[in-house]
Amino acid sequence: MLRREGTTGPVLVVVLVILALWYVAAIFMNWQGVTDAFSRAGEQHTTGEILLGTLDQERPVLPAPHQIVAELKKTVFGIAITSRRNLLFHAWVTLSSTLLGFGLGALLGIVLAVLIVHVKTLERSLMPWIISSQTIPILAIAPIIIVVLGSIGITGLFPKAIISAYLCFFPITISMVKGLNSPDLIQRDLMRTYSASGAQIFWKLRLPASLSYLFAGLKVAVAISLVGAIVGELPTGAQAGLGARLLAGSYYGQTIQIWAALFGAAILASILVAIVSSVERIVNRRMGVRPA
Amino acid sequence: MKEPASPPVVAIKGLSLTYEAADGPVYALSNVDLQIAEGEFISFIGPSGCGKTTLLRVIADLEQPTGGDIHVNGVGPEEARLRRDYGFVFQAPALYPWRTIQKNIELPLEIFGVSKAERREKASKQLELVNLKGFENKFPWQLSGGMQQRASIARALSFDPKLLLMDEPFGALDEIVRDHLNEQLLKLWDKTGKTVLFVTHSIPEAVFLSSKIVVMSPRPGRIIDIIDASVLGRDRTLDIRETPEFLKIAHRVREGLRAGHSYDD
Amino acid sequence: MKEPASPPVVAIKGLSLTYEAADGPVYALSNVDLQIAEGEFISFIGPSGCGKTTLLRVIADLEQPTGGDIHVNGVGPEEARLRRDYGFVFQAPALYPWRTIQKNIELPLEIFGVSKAERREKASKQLELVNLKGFENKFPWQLSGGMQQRASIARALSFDPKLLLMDEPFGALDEIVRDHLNEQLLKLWDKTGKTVLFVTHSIPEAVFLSSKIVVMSPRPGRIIDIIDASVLGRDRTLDIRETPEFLKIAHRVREGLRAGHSYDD
Amino acid sequence: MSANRHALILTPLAILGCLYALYLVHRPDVAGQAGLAFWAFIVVLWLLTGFAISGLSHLKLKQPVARRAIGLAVPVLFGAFLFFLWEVIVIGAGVPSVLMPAPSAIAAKFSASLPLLRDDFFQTFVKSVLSGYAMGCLSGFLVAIIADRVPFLRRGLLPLGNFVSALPVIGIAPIMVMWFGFDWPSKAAVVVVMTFFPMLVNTVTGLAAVGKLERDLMHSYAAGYWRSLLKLRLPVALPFIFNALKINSTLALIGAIVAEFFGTPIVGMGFRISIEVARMSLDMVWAEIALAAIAGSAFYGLVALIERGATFWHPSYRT
Amino acid sequence: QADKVTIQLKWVTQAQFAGYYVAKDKGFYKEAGLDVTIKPGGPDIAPPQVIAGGGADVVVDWMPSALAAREKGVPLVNIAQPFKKSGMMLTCRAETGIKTPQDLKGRTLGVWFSGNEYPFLAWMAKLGLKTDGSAGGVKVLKQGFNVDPLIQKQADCISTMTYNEYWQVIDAGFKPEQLVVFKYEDQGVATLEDGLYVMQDKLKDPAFVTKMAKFVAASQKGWDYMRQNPDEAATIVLDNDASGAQTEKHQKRMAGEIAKLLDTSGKGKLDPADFDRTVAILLSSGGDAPVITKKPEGAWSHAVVDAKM
Ligand SMILES: Nc1ncnc2c1ncn2[C@@H]1O[C@H](COP(=O)(O)OP(=O)(O)OP(=O)(O)O)[C@@H](O)[C@H]1O
Ligand SMILES: Nc1ncnc2c1ncn2[C@@H]1O[C@H](COP(=O)(O)OP(=O)(O)OP(=O)(O)O)[C@@H](O)[C@H]1O
Ligand SMILES: Cc1ncc(C[n+]2csc(CCO)c2C)c(N)n1
Ligand SMILES: [Mg+2]
Ligand SMILES: [Mg+2]
Repeated sequence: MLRREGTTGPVLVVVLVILALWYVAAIFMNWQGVTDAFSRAGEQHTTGEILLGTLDQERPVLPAPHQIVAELKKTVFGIAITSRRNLLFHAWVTLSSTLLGFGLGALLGIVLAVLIVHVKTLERSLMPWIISSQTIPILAIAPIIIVVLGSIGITGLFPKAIISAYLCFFPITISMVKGLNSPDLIQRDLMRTYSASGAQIFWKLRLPASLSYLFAGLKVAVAISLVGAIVGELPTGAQAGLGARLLAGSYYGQTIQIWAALFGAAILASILVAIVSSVERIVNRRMGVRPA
Repeated sequence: MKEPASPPVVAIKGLSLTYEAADGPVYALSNVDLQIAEGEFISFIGPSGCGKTTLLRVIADLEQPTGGDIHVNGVGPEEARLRRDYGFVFQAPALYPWRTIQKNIELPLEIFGVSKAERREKASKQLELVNLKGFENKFPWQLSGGMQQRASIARALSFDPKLLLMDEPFGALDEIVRDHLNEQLLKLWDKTGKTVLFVTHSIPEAVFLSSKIVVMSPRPGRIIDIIDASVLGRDRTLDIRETPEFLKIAHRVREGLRAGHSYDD
Repeated sequence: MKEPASPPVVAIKGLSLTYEAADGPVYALSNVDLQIAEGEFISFIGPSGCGKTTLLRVIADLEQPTGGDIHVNGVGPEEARLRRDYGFVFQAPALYPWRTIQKNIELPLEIFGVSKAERREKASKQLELVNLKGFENKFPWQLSGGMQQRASIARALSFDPKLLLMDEPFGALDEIVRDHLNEQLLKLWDKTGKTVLFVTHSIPEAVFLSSKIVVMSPRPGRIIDIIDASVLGRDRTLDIRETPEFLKIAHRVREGLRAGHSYDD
Repeated sequence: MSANRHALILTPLAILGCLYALYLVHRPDVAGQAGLAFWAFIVVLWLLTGFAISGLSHLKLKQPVARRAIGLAVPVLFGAFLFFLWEVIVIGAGVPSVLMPAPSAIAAKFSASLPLLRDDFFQTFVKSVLSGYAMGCLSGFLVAIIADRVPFLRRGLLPLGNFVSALPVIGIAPIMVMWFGFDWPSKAAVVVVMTFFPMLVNTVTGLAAVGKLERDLMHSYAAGYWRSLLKLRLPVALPFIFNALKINSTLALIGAIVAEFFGTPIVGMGFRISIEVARMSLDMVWAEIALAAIAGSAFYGLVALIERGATFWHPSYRT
Repeated sequence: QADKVTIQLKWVTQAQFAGYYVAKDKGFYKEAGLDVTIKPGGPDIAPPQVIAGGGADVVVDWMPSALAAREKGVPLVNIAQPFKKSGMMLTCRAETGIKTPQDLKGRTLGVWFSGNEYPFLAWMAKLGLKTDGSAGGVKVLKQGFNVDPLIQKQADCISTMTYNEYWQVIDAGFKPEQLVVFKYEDQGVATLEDGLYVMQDKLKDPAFVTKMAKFVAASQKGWDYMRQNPDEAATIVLDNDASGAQTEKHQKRMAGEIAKLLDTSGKGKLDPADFDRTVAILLSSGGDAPVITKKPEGAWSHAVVDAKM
């Protein structure tokens, strides 16, 4: 236990196992499609040729990993970065509404949590409705939001950001409320004995105690806000962004393009989560959190 | 050694408190009467679970009594709390884990709006008193249990309250440190004329420190005996513990405790 | 009172332990040598933060020493732990909040696969010993600090380990209960021939209970003195506390403590 | 306590006022052309209701029954007032119903379409959501245990888990339809993917949340892995696991509905929403949304109720 | 200074809307004194909703969905109809043995919903096939965005457009002879597709009518240009495709197919006979939720087309 073991080795092994399984699955799932294609073409082929075919289809049921990598390479490095065909361009479009939405959502989430913890009226009346708000299927109202906002002249980044804010404030509120209420009775009693004001209790006790919860919420929220931005890109007419790539890929049955966009989104999300995690680590160090 | 003429610091009449637990009520305090004058040092002693902590918490307005009357410095406990009339040392250290020891001790001062330089100075004085010099920048989990408890005492002393409520503050300390802190506390009390309410399990400690000792019965906590120890004078040294007066009072406390107790096998 | 001929229960040689903290190492134990024979009752006494808890934890295989050699019942601490050679009473109660007191006390028995009826019976016996009858079905947070600590003692005793490691088990108890439990513990020890390692801050308690008292110095913890108290016999009653032998040993312990201590103002 | 008694008078007053406003707004000479006086009246009602609700929630009552009644009344009144505002604004300002129908229209549509709603509910909630939720949560939990048991896997799987959990479902849905066909299994598959990772991550965190001393105790008993899992780590992880169950209860419904946008047989809540949007039947769309919200909230409430019973000992439930 | 016009398309940027993009790129709108913003559509954008919310001045929509919206209280009026013929068809795999519409009985069919299902329902009503899943009818699936259900054999037939999805099936490796297609035009259930619609009350404003007249004329110029230079038009569409997902090959082919559907005689003027036929078909679609329940009045106007002439 004294030795600190890294994660690179295990991750590598697990990735290799997944890749192997993936290839097997790709062969298995694409087999029928390839044999169908050959028989439609009226040609006879050996098993070996079919095998190779499963890993090299234009519209596979499950693209092989190397096909996705090739597509990513092609759309990221193979095309000028300013071009609309470059995936980075779309990633940037999505990222900008993600960040705006995340910012709005985090602000809303934290403010709501603070209000809920401090204003008794809101704790009782707001919480059930906040929960219900999350049971509304967002994709169903996304077009309505886009249209309604569009009708009052708000277009572009903002409607998408609103959708991602709507999705991502929830985990932040929930975990922040938990965190703000997390100090033990005795820690709160101490503040009572000082007859500390609500603001002092907030800044000196509740907030520091809630930070670890807040970061847990932020990590979930940043990934969700990306999902929100992507959802928001679907009904805007698939103009630009990773969501547009997904949709266009789906519309034209370009499985490889869908997967490439999916991976792009996941990579983007991982980067965002990693950024939040490193901020968390810095904060933890400053707060003297006991290392695990 | 003037007899206090001022109104009582704590005046309790017919106080009782019942906790409502899921499986029925727990009678923690029942019909407690008590008057504490300014400048007294009162020890509470009684079997575990008898309601000592509860009584201190009621005085500090951390628990609402279910019956009876209580005044602190002539006003209700809530008002007294809002006036910051007292400092409380809890049974557990209750340090904030994200603050260094120094910062923990400065906490009440920060809340009272004391300037940074003054905070630093006061904290450093208290750190010295409880012998935690050199641990200013450690976080609580890096300290032993006893060290944490000492930090929490320093925290309560830092803002120099007139009334000190201490719930077994020295429970986790070794005898030498305990003796040392007993002496320090006594000096402080004598010098500043603070009123101290002190919960302890140690009979010698109670006798050594107190001007009055309150002996409580097992649950529901009632007061069995109030023993005046002012005969020992205010200016005590550790060796009075061998004097016959001391031993006599200690004996009376022990008898009171034993009387209320259920074990006498 | 046979002299133990069997191999030592605990054999420690040149033991040291350093905690790596962010702002530099903390030397908790340094070059500790100790041999404990079967059936002994050893008390550890020393200033707060000197490494008593750490030493007990090393013996229990809860902490890895950074140097030196340690054997428990002739094997490494890990093997001893895996053989369930000891019971540990921690400085804090560490009861599981989702279990009732009864269920908490039954926990080790459950883990060792004891049948339900037997568990019930053993737990009930221990509940009686620590005077918690009537609180079986309460949850830990419904009990006072001292009651929780008593429950944790009952838990450690429930499975009747040959070696008992107790870290200030009676710290939060009042003197009467403490005396009672001291007597009970001593009886238990005498009757069962257990080996007990006992951390305390109370000199009288240490002297009353122990066959040997280990006095430790402030951090880095070293052993300053090992005092044999077997002259007091195994079959002690509370009144031996007034005997000259008792007072002599207590004095020597106090001297040892004071010598290592930094306050002597 | 008496300071808030006024709420007991204000509340009925506010309710009466709102009812009157509702009557007013539906009068042909007000609907769509409400004047300043009307809006001023609404603002007054707003303030009145605000005071009433705030007073109610601060009431300290002795009887547990009354306390529970107030606890229920406050959110209900609050929500009812939101719906009242919605109705009054939509009708009063004459917002076109293809943009935003009034709650009364939605309610009328809802009660007129019960058989259809029931079929959609059965398809989406009972078939897709419940099965997907059960499978997703269970597999997330099992994988968490396996990952916990095999530290190598934990270190290898968790970073990847975070990676995969960032996958947008929207992208997965068409793939799942491609793999599992048009009917509910593909929706259930989307739900499985969505619920799997919150459960995995929460369970792993919960299993690691055990205090040092509590763990040391088990260690000192030389308790084996499974025993200390069962007796210590699972109870400690329980609040985290319930957290995931609660998050998932809303995620699952959203996931299933969204997945239906990418191909379904001609029944289901997502199907209905998507086709009715195009048919401009926004009242039907909102009836389905209302159904989703009711079902989701009830599901969440049920999980929360079970949580309260199972983790009664947690400090957040003690007062 | 230029008049501002916002047009909401029915679908994503593709050669189906080439006329508008060409008119914008070639400066036809500018010449007419217009500043036109083209908003691409998407799967969940309902153009009537956008225009009702004031998000556009004019929308491209299919007549069934426009008439449905009209009955729901969005008074849309057709002001021009550049598309004469319907491009909708049902495409089946030949191996399923389907040869005539009667063979569809008991089959699984992919159908586009979202307002595009009415011609299909009318057709099935005409064939006497139930669509609610009961025995003796057809099994209907709500088809997603692509042609996978056919390739993956999840459906026997799917809806395709002559200019789009059909070619995706071909690209997936099917030979034309391996497919059986039923064009709605041939089945007598063709309804009018991409037309231009505005809000009825706006037509009372002569300035608006003039503006729209300029717009329709300039758009028509764009369509004419596109018919003559389909390849260049496809390139223009590609330049305007922000998603960067469209391929040149596909768009060129689409432009060619679209050209076949355009109205070459009437210059975009709606033929009332076509309107009546569409209405008749929609009225016959039946079911418990008919698109329209009565013959719409005033749903089209020649005012704009005539104003420019
Ligand atoms: N929150 C609570 N709910 C129910 N019962 C409680 C609660 N807090 C304390 N009690 C009960 O009240 C009684 C008095 O508790 P209290 O903590 O005041 O005892 P104490 O005298 O301080 O004991 P100790 O010396 O062990 O600290 C105990 O029997 C305890 O079980
Ligand atoms: N996890 C840790 N990291 C760093 N330092 C630690 C840690 N645990 C304990 N220490 C330090 O090790 C020293 C010995 O601690 P230990 O808990 O053994 O003391 P103790 O003798 O039991 O004291 P007490 O009587 O107060 O319980 C202390 O100075 C403490 O600050
Ligand atoms: C979900 C969905 N709904 C409708 C259509 C039909 N549609 C609307 S515009 C247009 C022309 C584009 O080729 C087509 C086919 C679709 N494809 N996908
Ligand atoms: Mg207490
Ligand atoms: Mg210790």
